[in-house]
Amino acid sequence: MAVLLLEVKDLYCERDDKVLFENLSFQLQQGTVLHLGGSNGSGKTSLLRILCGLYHDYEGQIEFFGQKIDDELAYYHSSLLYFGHQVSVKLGLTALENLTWYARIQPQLDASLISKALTEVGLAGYEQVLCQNLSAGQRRRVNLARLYMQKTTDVSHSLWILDEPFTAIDKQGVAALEQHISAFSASGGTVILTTHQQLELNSKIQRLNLDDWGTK
Amino acid sequence: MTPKRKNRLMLVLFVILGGVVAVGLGLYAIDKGVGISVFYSPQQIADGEAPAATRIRAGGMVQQGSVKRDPNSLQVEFVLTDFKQNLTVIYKGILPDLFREGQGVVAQGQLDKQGVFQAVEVLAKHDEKYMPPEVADALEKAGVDADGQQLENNAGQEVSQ
Amino acid sequence: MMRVFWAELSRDLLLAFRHKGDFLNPLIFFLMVAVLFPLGVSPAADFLAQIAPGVLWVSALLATLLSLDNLFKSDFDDGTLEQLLLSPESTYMIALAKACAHWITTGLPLALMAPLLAVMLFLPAQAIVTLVISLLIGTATLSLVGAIASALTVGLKKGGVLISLLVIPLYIPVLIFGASAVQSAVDGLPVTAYLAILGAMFALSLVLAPFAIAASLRVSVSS
Amino acid sequence: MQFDTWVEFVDMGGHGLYVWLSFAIAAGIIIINVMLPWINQKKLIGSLQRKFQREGDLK
Amino acid sequence: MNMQKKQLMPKWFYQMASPKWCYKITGKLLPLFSCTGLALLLLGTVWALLYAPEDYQQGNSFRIIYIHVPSAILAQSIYVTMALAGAVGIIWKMKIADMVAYACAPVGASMAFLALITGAIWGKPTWGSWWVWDARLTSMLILLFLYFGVMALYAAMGKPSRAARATAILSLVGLVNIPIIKYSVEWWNTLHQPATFSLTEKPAMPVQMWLPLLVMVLGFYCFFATAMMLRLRNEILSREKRTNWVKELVTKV
Repeated sequence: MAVLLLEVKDLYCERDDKVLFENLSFQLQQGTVLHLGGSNGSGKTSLLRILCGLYHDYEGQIEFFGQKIDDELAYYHSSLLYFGHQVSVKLGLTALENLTWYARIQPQLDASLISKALTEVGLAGYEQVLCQNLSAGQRRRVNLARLYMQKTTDVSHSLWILDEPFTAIDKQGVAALEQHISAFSASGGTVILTTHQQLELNSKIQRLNLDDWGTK
Repeated sequence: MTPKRKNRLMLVLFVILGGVVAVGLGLYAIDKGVGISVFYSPQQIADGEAPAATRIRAGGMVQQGSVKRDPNSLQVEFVLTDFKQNLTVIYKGILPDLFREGQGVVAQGQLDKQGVFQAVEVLAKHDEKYMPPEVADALEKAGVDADGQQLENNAGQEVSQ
Repeated sequence: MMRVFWAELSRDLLLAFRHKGDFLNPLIFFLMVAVLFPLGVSPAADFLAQIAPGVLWVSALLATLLSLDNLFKSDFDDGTLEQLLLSPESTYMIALAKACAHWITTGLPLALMAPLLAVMLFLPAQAIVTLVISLLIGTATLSLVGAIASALTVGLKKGGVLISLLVIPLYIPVLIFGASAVQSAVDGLPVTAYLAILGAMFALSLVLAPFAIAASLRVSVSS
Repeated sequence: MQFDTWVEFVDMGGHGLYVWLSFAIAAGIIIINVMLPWINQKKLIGSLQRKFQREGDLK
Repeated sequence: MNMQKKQLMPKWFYQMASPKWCYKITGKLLPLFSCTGLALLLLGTVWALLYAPEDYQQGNSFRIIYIHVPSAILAQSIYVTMALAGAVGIIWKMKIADMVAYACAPVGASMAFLALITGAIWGKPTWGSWWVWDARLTSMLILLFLYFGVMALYAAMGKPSRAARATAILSLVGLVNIPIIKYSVEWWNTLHQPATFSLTEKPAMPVQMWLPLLVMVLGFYCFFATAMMLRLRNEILSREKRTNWVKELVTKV
């Protein structure tokens, strides 16, 4: 059952003359949640961006289903959803327009699920509101709605990379999101996330603390 | 064919198409002789091709024996020729060292009503040939220039005959 | 492949439509720079007619230059640029769509407004059609080439001045042929050769620039 | 030898200023281009030596 | 601490070996190029100033050609070198190629500047003007601007690996643009004579004139190699300062 999804070998990265991590290797099986820990500046965001193929200043290898991610980048990206620090929604567009655009540039998202997704993140009725008129938490929810638009056909190949997904989200929102992540991993999806909150998931959780891998 | 391969093929075709269009248009432009009229020859000026009352550039050879210097001022008058037509040029100022009779020059200025070219700048156009003076003298005596061609003054004489 | 192109193009156009300042500012700038010449140099009609081709082209070039800074900045700041690069779709098409949107919001209005300024600068009437055509083709090249510089500097704090430094040397051929075309039209000489060269430069930048834009965006996002 | 006297050589047939200026600027640029990295190398090695010494002391 | 850890990793060691090898090999080549360069430049200068005949039209101001032409040739070939090194750096992810491209830029810019300034000095007595908006002068000026752009971008980027990729893209775009610039300005305005040296044609000057020119061109190339390698070595040292071999090398001196 346990199929190897992502394998990281001998990763090395330094920033501003400081070694963030070296000799970092780990494997990630389908259906697991990797909780990435570490103090501020330990390189969590850098690692996530490296894993997305956005940041290239590293040495070592990252393989997705046994293939180097840079060799099959388009395939890898069609399985990946990344949730970064920034709001990643256009303030000049409505929630609906933002998500429609996302569905068109990221084909792993299903445009027919937009209204359902907006309801799930508690934004029902806000479809036609420009994002600049939404609160910071609501803007993040618009972005999080992408997680509810994942096409269900290929969940076992999907990887979510979430950088502090719970920031600016209220308690109920966090609980709902945790539940969604659990459901996703239960159906075979794989998640890598960072958070300073206590994770309450019913999934297989793997932990990695980056403080153990760099120079102090 | 997988969609990915198809996309890649489309992209390659698109790039090739763009390249072909660019080359085609470039060749067309060269065929049309773009940019040849960087200066007007006396012939073109005599034919009225050069616009009047705007600043233009006229280029040609300084005719042998045509340079008249005003003894009281810096004014110089000379005849610019392309061995078909002549153009009188008047210029006030210091001429470059390379300015001499039989030498190619480009003058910038305006045609006046009498058809005289009032130059504001005279530039000597020098060619890519360099040689020691003795060699040049020897060649001149033999009546050929560095390429072994007949010297211009001979050609000029032909025209004046 | 075309789907992502239209998605990106329509989004950028919608945003520009909602943020009218983004595309009105270069237009107003174009108008104002062109007005500076009669005021600063000489209002004499024959003199202005003489310099009009160059003045109009230089002003259009500067207006385009001014608008380049914003091309990728807002996408970079709000994180949608990295989401674009995470799209499995072709980055080439995305880059092309961005440059295309930039041209529609700056180059196209500039070219359409140029006849008005041409009249103000006493450009002979026979040159106006050539002016518009040369600006239409030329500004498209400017958008494509400028997008490269904009993509290279998008992650930098002081990108604005740097863009001009990077892009002006690359803009010179377009300026030379564009202004020469208009000048030829003024002098009553044939202009097709100049327009063909502008077209050749456009075709070349249309197919090659998106590669450079895409590569530059990857470099800029990887910080 | 093209010049008979020293003065003639310096004067260069009236073009002395131009010729000598060109050659002087060329010499200047060449020397700067070689000397600057050379000096930088000395500085760099010096600073690296100090750095390694500090690290060695720390050990 | 860090160092010892790295030694345990053979992969690191081999990747570092390339800059190390390069540092060693340039160390051996440097004296060769610098001595040859110096000798050629001195020989060429003496020859150019004392023995080369004057020109029948321009007299002695012609001697400026011995600086002007080599620097103009060099300015262009350094640009090509820089762009190609950048391309190699991008495609094969070679650190050394990135550093070569970085080391080229200032030398190339100073050569373009030298070609321009000697052109201006030469233009005064021959054309009668310090500066004319002539095709070749203008395209050389644009080349200088391209160099400035590359250097400014490098300075603004900060992190070397990122800066290397960004400047490589820019210099490649500039490389495509160079022929376009050249033809555009050539069609636009023309006063300068055609190229003095070309590979296919017999030079349009007698042997006693072009031989010293050839010596000067070779001397300038050697100078470029010297200056570039000096810069390259500095760059290697400062980027590899955390490796063992640099530590050994520096502490041994």
